[in-house]
Amino acid sequence: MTLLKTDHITMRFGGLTAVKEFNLEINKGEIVALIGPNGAGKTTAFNMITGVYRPTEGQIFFNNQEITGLKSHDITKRGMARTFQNIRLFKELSVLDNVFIANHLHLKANLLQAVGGKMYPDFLDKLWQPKYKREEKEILEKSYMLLEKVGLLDQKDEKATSLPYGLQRKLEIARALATNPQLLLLDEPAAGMNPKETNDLTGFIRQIREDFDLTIFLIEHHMQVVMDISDRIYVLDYGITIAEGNPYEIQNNQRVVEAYLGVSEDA
Amino acid sequence: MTFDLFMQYLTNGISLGSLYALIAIGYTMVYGILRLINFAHGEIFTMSLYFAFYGVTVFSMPWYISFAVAILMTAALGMLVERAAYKPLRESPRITIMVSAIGASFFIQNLAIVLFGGRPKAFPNVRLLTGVMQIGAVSLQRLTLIIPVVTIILLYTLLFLVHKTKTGMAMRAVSKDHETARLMGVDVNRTITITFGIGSILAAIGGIMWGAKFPQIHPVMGVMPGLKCFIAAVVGGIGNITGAVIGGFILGVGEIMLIAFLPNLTGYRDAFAFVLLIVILLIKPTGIMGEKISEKV
Amino acid sequence: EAPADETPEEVADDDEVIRIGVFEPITGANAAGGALEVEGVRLANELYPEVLGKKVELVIADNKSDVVEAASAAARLVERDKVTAIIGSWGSGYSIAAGDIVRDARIPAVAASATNPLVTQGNEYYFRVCFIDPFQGTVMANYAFNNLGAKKAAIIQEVSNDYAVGLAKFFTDSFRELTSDEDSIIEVANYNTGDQDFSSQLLNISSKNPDVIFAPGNFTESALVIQQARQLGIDVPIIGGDTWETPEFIDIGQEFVEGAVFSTFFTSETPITKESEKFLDTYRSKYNREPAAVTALGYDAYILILDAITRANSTDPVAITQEIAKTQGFEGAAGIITLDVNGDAVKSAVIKTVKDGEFTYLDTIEPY
Amino acid sequence: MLKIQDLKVSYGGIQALKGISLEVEEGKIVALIGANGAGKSTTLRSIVGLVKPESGMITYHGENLAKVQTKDLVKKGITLVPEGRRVFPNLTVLENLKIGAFYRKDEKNVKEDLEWVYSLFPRLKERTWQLAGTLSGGEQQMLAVGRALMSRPKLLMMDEPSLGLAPLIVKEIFNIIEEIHKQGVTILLIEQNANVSLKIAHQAYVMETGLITIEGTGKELLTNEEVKKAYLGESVHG
Amino acid sequence: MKKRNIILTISCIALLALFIWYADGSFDSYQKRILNLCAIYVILGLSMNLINGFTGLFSLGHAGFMAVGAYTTALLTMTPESKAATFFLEPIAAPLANITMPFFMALLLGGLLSAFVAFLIGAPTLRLKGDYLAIATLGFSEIIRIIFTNTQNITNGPLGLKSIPNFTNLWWSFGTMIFTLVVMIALINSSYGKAFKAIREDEIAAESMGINLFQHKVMSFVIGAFFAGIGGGLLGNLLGAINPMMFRFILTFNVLLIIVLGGMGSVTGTVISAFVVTSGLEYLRVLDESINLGFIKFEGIAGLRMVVFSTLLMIVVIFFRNGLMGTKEFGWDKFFNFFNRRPFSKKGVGQ
Ligand SMILES: Nc1ncnc2c1ncn2[C@@H]1O[C@H](COP(=O)(O)OP(=O)(O)OP(=O)(O)O)[C@@H](O)[C@H]1O
Ligand SMILES: Nc1ncnc2c1ncn2[C@@H]1O[C@H](COP(=O)(O)OP(=O)(O)OP(=O)(O)O)[C@@H](O)[C@H]1O
Ligand SMILES: [Mg+2]
Ligand SMILES: [Mg+2]
Repeated sequence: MTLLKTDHITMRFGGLTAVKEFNLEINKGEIVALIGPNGAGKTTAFNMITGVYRPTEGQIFFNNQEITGLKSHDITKRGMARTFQNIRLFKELSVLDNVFIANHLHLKANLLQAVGGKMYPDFLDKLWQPKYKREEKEILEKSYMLLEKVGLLDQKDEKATSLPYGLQRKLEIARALATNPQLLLLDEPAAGMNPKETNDLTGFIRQIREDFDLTIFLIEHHMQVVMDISDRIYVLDYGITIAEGNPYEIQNNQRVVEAYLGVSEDA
Repeated sequence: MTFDLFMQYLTNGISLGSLYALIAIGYTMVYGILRLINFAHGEIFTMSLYFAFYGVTVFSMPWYISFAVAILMTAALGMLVERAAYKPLRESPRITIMVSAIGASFFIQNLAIVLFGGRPKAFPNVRLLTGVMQIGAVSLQRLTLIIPVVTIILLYTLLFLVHKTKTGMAMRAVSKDHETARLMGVDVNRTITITFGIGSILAAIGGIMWGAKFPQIHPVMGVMPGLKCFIAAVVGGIGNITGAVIGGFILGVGEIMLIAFLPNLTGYRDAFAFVLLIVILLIKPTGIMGEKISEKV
Repeated sequence: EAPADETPEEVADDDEVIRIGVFEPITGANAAGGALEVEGVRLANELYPEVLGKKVELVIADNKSDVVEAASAAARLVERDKVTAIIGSWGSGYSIAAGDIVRDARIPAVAASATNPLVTQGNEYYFRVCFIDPFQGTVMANYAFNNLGAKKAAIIQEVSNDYAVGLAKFFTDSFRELTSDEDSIIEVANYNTGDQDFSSQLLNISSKNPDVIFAPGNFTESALVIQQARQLGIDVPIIGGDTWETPEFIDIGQEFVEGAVFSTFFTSETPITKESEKFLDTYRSKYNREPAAVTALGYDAYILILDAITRANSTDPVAITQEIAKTQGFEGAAGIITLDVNGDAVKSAVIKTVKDGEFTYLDTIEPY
Repeated sequence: MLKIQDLKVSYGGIQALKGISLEVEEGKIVALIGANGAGKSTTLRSIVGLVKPESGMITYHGENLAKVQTKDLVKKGITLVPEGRRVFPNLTVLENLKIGAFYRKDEKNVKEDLEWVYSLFPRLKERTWQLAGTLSGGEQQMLAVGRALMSRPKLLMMDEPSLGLAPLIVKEIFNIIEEIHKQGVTILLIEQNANVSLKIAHQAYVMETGLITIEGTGKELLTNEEVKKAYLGESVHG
Repeated sequence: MKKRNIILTISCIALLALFIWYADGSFDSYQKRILNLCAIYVILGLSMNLINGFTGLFSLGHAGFMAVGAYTTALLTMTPESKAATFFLEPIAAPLANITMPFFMALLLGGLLSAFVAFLIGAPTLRLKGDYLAIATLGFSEIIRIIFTNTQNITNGPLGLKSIPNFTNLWWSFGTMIFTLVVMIALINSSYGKAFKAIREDEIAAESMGINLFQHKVMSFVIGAFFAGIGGGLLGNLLGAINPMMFRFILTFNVLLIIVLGGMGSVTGTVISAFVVTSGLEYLRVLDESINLGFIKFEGIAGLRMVVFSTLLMIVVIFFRNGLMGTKEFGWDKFFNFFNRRPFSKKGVGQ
């Protein structure tokens, strides 16, 4: 079943066409990768899909509903979450708060209920508990669970920026997961990791796909990761889709080798 | 409205607008490089008038020498303010720097009150600049012709400086990233000091023109022109020198024409600048010529 | 002068001294006016340093040309410094802000030059030694109508200044009545405090061809208004109110303010009372220039308070207040003061003009 | 050429470098590898004076660098390609390259070097007039390296130059590193891509949580069991 | 809230109440005025800190909101007679002339109207960022002031209002302060408050996490304006007289100064700083007066106080870049942790 579909989406910046008539189809449960040389338009494609940019042309469908031009918070609400090429955590906030905040979109209590709930003393909870407090408790439990999954529970009270780079990436993923996505978009999750860490990451991605029943769409330059975990791969070059297929097909596609992979030793 | 009357309004508008433009350039210049609203600009402007005033009255210098000295002293003052109030805060949150800027502006204002007294002074009258001419039915001061010319000359000088010289390149680099600029061998502090010096020279030239046109000086006089010229700079697109000039003209001509065509709104004249500002920002959030904020994600 | 952290009790114990509070704008937009009044108060204090055998000490508080600060400054004078009476402030708005405080503390306050009716209205502790705006507005309307023969007047007022707006209003009422013509005010243009360009307002006015322009406002702005009017070729008479009588009005306005006419409190050319002569002599020898009217008024506020203390033969503020209220025919430097039921001085107005770069006496108008 | 002795650095209360010593010999490629957050970038930033060391000594040709301001280092021939590219977004590609040669007065040679950089990165030539801020990540990295080369460095330090680059470009970057090295430039390289960097390095250091744990020639480390396990991963066949 | 913390908080409030009861009876009106001003500045500081410090919106419109609150409250509490007397140039517009209501109602309406104005202003301007937002909000605040100057039949124009009943006393100002404090702490520790902080940290990331940027910014802006309006209302009824010139930019700056000195994003910092700045400025008055040391007498130099004040201000800003408290808070948990010699926890006040 198709989860995400783009129909000839195009993005122009002034005279530059960053992405041209990109057609993408991702089915539920798949792991799909997007590769291509630097500046090919991969991140731009992500940005259009997640509503950061509005496509110049074309349409995007998620769960068979059109989402073209919607604000990114709206899209997230519909079940799509992402990470960023340059990590964008809430820097000064604690690790726990980073994840906590990602639950905000599902909060049912309104502002007054939340403020009232916060003022309500704990020891009266036995008599009656405000709706917000119940929700907050659930959110906290869920956040702990997510942090545990990514192995950050011990650092929950630390400032996000004080984490090493690799853990910041994991926190970003945990934060994205907290929005309850069906589709997770990862922009170069392995960037800045050494081969060992990269290896671990592959396992981690597989793991969360199982645990959270996710569909994953990722950009990556580490061919090892891409070839290992992707079901299908799209290749962009100068904004144009030059190939699409399974890892085997891509590795042996002449155009891809020329434009991107090079004559390979280790891929 | 007769044609003559309209022309009189228009000349007044252009005259006022070019004065705004002149001061706005200084704002934009400093902002463009430092990303800092230099709230003390209005006070630096005020001080230039005092310098010129004392040069003529107390030290009995001829006006042209006194003006030149005033311009240099203002530049020095600007650099001093930068050293004292902004340099120690290079890596601080923006809002802190802004409070320091407002603090500096207060300091100069109050110091001026203590030093020069709160009472206004009359700016020396230079006939060469202020003489009135009659062109057809339109009467205008020589200044009305001089100011736009000075503004345009300064505009082109600055454009050249910022975009075509090495110092200009350094300024633009510093505006985005101090650390990396240092790595490239750019002397960040010196570049910023130069920027402030130039900005203050512009304030001084604007100040002297202002004083010649509106011959009164008092310690808080810089506040309103400061605010309006800052608005002109934002309307034009802050950081953009050409934009500042355009913004200045729009504001000056707009203010005058508003009153000309809607005389009932005279009381709201000062609001015009703000309304214009808000309207422009809503249509084009970075001002008329402002660089598009294209944050890459 | 006691440092601020001393306790009020200690200050109060010291009964060899009578403290008079002076609260004025020393800094901020109206510092010029404040300075002039303080000058007068100080001079009076030098001439009359004692009353009832006690030394009179001035406690000067800056209200920073700000209403919130004005209230704090007044409260401080009353509570901290335990003053017996208060002088001030230049700027009716600041005086109004202090009104409740002096009333609640039952301390008399005498404004020198605050002309807005609201200052004393409904406040039996607030007085003033100057006339009020309704009178001044009427004087100038009369002058325009009778002396200038004007039938159509235009007004350019400093709209953010309570003084200017009030004066314009009273001028309008009076002028309409005199001309028996509801449309005799043909244009009202506004500007804001601190504005420096008035060209479009003036062009609007001149296109209606008035016989006279009434321009109440602060002297700095007014000087520029007149200058720009003349530069635009507008040559009808321009008249205004008491604030114009400062040397800077002429310095800034240069030759353009020649012929400008305004009403004021006092003239040094024809001393009105004995006190005037004393004041003028001392002032001239001390400062070597002519005093401004508000300086004379500051002086008067001080001596009026001293006189009331003598009359009451007591330093009790309430007793002093009662005596001030009874003031009749008191000879001040700026004329003879008789206070009406509101505590406002009923006194004559002086009309002056600028001639050859000097303020020149034209006429004296008695209260109606 | 460059010598670091017992360098300690703290951020706030946390010690990022706990006393490291290393040496870069003239004409060599020296690699610094290690996990995220080990303190590699901090080392480079201390060398150029962007962070102030707590204690320890950094000397360059025997001169103590503690007394030299960051802006004067480039005149001495030390250039850093900073982590995260740090191109000037509001300057064009060309201006970014020119600012790399900011202190140089030899206009003619600068022109030649510009052509050289363009020949190394043809993509930059295509984008001469584009504002650097709108370049893609990879393009920006090329620009950062190109900009550094414009200063004619004697000691070129690079902080993860291959970060986020396509495989082809990564290869190219390493080719360029070797080429620059052949021209006599000494190189201090931080890399996650341990395989390739160790292959080209004469000398290499492994860092772990603020300490240097292993050092040796590139070849030694490539075959070192510990290094293999921790940094090269199992499935990699070099 | 934990039981222990609740008990502690309540006892603190009780102590404060005791103090106010004592102060109300034995302090002189000058001291009471300063205390009132301190409490009002706490309210204003907190409201601005919510917008600027916690949500990261650079807004300089506070004076405008205060003006709306102050005028509304004043007009609704003045008696018809004093209105008639005050509006002596141009009579007050009909429906306003005869309305008088209890202080509480008037204050609430002042806050609500200010919030409504913020909503109208926020809708267009909150799309702007950084300095642009700052200058646009400053512009709106000036526009409000200019409108108030020109609408004589509602605001009495430049003459301002006088004879505003002095309802504000220590009970009102400190009571409102405590209320504001409690609401603010609850708010910033709630999910909404965290969303505000997320926006401050990174707008793009916050939006990608499903936070409706615009809606939350408006929320923060409107709540801030509500409390600013209440602060303004209290101020007006404390002073007894207001006029448009009071609400110039400098008023906004005073509040900004308080939150920057206290620490942007710190509630405790704001409270401390509001008290220090407000009373400190009063103490510096000494400088304007002449000082008599017995044998030698210094003439006071007019304006020196402000010179010293701005110098002090700049020194503090330069040496405590992130303000007194940064984004840190003082709270019971931290208090006890400190005494148990455990490392500080990162919890907020009263959590
Ligand atoms: N906001 C923008 N304004 C102008 N040009 C842009 C903008 N964003 C991206 N571009 C251009 O679009 C092209 C594609 O950029 P994009 O970031 O999508 O590349 P990418 O495939 O993600 O590359 P990389 O692998 O290096 O991250 C680049 O040439 C870039 O210069
Ligand atoms: N500005 C800073 N403030 C506080 N801590 C910092 C700062 N910069 C770095 N650190 C900390 O210092 C340690 C070393 O960081 P450094 O950036 O040198 O590591 P690195 O080896 O370069 O890692 P990476 O591979 O992620 O670039 C890390 O724990 C990091 O969190
Ligand atoms: Mg990308
Ligand atoms: Mg690093």
